[in-house]
Amino acid sequence: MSRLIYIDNAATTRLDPDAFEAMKPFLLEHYSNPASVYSFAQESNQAVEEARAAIAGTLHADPGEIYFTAGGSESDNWALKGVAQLKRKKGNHIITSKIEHHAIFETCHYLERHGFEVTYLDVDEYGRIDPEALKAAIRPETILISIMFANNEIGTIQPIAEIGKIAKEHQILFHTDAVQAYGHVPISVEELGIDLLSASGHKFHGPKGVGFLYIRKGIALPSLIHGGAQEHGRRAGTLNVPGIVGMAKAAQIAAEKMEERSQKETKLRDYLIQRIQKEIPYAKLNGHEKLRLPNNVNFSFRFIEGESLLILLDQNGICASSGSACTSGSLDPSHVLLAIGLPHEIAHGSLRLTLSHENTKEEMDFIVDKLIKIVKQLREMSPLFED
Amino acid sequence: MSRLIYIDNAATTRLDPDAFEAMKPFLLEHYSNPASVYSFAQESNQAVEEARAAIAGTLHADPGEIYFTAGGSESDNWALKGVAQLKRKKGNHIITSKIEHHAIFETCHYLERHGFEVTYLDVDEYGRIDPEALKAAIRPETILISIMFANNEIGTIQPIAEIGKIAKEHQILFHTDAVQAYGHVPISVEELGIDLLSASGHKFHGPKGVGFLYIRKGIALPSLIHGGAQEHGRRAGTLNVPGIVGMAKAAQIAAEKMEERSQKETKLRDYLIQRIQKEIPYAKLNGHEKLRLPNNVNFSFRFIEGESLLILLDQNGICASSGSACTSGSLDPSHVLLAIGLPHEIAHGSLRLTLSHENTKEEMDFIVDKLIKIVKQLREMSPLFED
Amino acid sequence: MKYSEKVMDHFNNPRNVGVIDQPSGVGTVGNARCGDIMRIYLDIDPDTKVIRDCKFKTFGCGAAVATSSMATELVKGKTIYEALKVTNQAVMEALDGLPPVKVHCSLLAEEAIHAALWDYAEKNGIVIEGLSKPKTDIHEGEAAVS
Amino acid sequence: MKYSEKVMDHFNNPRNVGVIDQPSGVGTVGNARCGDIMRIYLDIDPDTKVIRDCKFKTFGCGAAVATSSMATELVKGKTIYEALKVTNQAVMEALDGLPPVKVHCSLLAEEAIHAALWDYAEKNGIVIEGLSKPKTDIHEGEAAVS
Ligand SMILES: Cc1ncc(COP(=O)(O)O)c(C=O)c1O
Ligand SMILES: Cc1ncc(COP(=O)(O)O)c(C=O)c1O
Ligand code: FES
Ligand code: FES
Repeated sequence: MSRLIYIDNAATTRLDPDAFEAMKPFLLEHYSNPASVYSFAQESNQAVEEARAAIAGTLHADPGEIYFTAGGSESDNWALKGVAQLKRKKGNHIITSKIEHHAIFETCHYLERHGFEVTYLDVDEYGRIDPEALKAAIRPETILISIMFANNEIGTIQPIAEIGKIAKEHQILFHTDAVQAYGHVPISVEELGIDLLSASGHKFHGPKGVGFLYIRKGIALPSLIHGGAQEHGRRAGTLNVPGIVGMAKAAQIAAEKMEERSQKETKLRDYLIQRIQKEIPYAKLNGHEKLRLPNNVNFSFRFIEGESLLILLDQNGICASSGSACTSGSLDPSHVLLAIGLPHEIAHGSLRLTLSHENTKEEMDFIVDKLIKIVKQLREMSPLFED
Repeated sequence: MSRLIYIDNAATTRLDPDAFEAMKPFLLEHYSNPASVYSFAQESNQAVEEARAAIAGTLHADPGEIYFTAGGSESDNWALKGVAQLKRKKGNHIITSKIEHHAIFETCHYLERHGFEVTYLDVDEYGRIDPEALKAAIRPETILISIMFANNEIGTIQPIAEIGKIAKEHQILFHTDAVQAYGHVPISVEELGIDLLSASGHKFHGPKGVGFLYIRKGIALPSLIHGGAQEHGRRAGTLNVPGIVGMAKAAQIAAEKMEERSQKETKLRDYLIQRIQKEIPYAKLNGHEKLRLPNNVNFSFRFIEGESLLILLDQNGICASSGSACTSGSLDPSHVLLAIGLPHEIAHGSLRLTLSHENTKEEMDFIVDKLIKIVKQLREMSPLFED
Repeated sequence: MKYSEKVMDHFNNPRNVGVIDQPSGVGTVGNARCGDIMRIYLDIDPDTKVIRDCKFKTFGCGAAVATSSMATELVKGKTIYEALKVTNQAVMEALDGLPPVKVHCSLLAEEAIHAALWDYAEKNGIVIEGLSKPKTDIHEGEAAVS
Repeated sequence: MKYSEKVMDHFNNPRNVGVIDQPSGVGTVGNARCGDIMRIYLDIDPDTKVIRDCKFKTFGCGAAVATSSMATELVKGKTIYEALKVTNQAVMEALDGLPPVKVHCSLLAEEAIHAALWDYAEKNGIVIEGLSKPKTDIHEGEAAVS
């Protein structure tokens, strides 16, 4: 196979070449610890603060509200465990959804083992939570609502503004895991009433191993990683200057080009969806037709199983996935697809194709052509398919 | 000022150009998420596993015992909080020293606020703990001994083998913060009886924002960062492939060149120490003459204050520090210097010069020549100095 | 998923995919852990008890497809008594091994053959020594084969 | 530490470093928070009460040195009554500001001048309106000047 089609941008993205260029001087020349006092450190210190300001700008936040972390998982853990500790006296109840990423899920399970109660809100067939159900779930001891901005498997975008409003009315903190949304759809923490927001560099063409947590001013979130006085004493550890600079560059580019990229991706996305729906029988689109990330396509093909599908796509040079990359070792069907009501064996035959602005229409055609053949081939082998 | 002399390698080090070259393909081409199933991901997956094996090799450990983190602070937090949680049923007592890095200190304080008791062992005038005192501090409910391998301010190396032996005899887990030692002095976790060991890439010419925790096989350390199934389900988060690869490359180079570098640094170090001792009055070497890191020089100059000293050195192009970089915002004198018995105002006038193999004898001479003048100038301004 | 070359060969070119009309025995088993399903058809010589033909259909992962393919290859030409000794271990060995999380998939093939043999025995009122009524669902504990 | 250019200028070229022999007043204050120490010498015209000369010695950070230097410049030529109005705020403003963690350093200068004035007043048995006995140690709370 000679050509490679990368269509798994929800797993990770290609580092923007400009972001790489921005990082390079901080990998090579300006290597000082930004916390040092000498003038040689001012270059890196200033770069970090400019990065903070740039990211804050994309969210309509203050630079002092952006805290750098090692990625989305750390941000999610910090937000949840931090609020749990901060508000323990007020209550021990957290509300989240049934389709969160494992970084939220597992953290909730951890908190459950430590005396907290968690309500996992149901979602509808498109993967949206019901704001009325959220209201109904609120108790006097509810301290946090954590609902992801957009889902990593099916791309569904939640009614964030409504959730923010409900949270505010009830004076409950609102965290959103925006790892898949940040850099892809416009987000204003102010307008949406978001108190805490997680993001991860490598999901928007920044580098891996760096992310951030937005923490609204006035929330005295305790540390997850204790130690040195970095990040106003809230997140210890020598700052990953190149990573931070690269992430900020990617964030700026993503903000500038958001409309252009999103239009292009939406067009390709809808083309891909339409061709699959028209040309492959028993193919079900998962997620919402409109309220979905511009780059997300997710289908279930009845009678066939995901892994076999992926291997055959791979053999045709197509990099795709069935669920989230970080659980690919697991045999369990996606909790997201089960939550939107798919039966077990249908959830098993799902395919996630996540675009970037670098994909082309020609690639979409190649993918669909191959897909038609592969699905047919696997169905012929399937004991469930009696055509 | 035209020349720059970087002599603050305990704060951070220059990325090894070969480590950068090793990282580059994983920043640019092999950008896939190593957890993905397609063959495109095998390159990055394999690189991560080779990195793990390389690092394990340098410690005489198994690859399965190396867990990648975002740096020394995370590793320290994970080790301490993890053991605390794991062994809570057995006991609630932790033994550490008075000269640990803040990543250990603050984590201990956190644990103290959550029902744990911590004994902070005294150190002698050279900064060494007394193994007899360690034995005496052990209680039935002691679950962890955490003693740093080498100190970040004064470079003193602890009697690690003895500590390991005591820990083993009492069946207590032994963690060592080896952030300053790893890559600089030989470490065999087997021979030294180390159960957990923290290291940070940027302290041995690897990249910032990546580190590791060695966890001896059989220790079911609970996660600090929950989420995806990465790192055997113990540390969630998309792997920082370029960072891991760069760190492993730097670790390999550091291991190969350890003797050569260490000899060179020791020679420069001793030359620097001798010239300062001979040519600057009222200068006291902090730490042990022999049992110190090959790259560490730490002096207290009576009657003068550290920050002024650093600013003047900086104006001469010399990048040095008075304590650890991550607390440089703080006004408190170093807890390490106080712990080795320095009075407050002497602790205040301390200077840490930490070498790398890239420094030269000529630079040492330049530093001493400037230092003589600067110390004299500041003493003339000092109300404490009546010559 | 890192599969051996043999596995990938059998996955890409599965042997004996299909259906046998009027089979001597059919067995279908499912894996409760992953939800995958395998069906095996046997054509058995009534006199010699030799498996003359064997076909399969599988809804499952790469390992499931490859083990189905290999298992059918291994039992073809064997007597039903010999076929009984084709364990999942034997199938895995013939495939140069499977990743640890995929060991349970090979049990599916073993069980499907047993189920087809059981079906044959029942239909013909005979007893095959050593063959017990197969389960239709394989549970995780049983997959703990090293 | 990011200091303004003015601060760096006064740090690099501190004005009035030194000692006055037989001074009219001397004041030494220490900062309990950081352990730094400042001493100010005044030479006061006994008739006009004008500060004819002023010198300092400081064991302290860059900000301490710069504020000492600036404070001596500001009081020189002023009467002791005017000098009393040279607050740490005035010194900071004259230096184009200080980083937040360094505000307390400027208090050291204010206090040292007050201490020297108090010494002068005591020696000469006079009372300077508005001047209270200075502390020899400045504590953190008192540095909470914005
Ligand atoms: C001894 C010691 N432990 C831990 C750390 C923390 O490492 P990092 O800043 O890479 O998280 C450092 C360095 O800052 C250190 O010197
Ligand atoms: C929605 C969501 N949250 C959190 C994460 C975790 O991010 P990271 O792997 O960068 O830690 C991911 C991606 O893996 C994600 O898609
Ligand atoms: S995962 Fe179900 S058969 Fe392999
Ligand atoms: S820190 Fe002590 S006077 Fe500035």
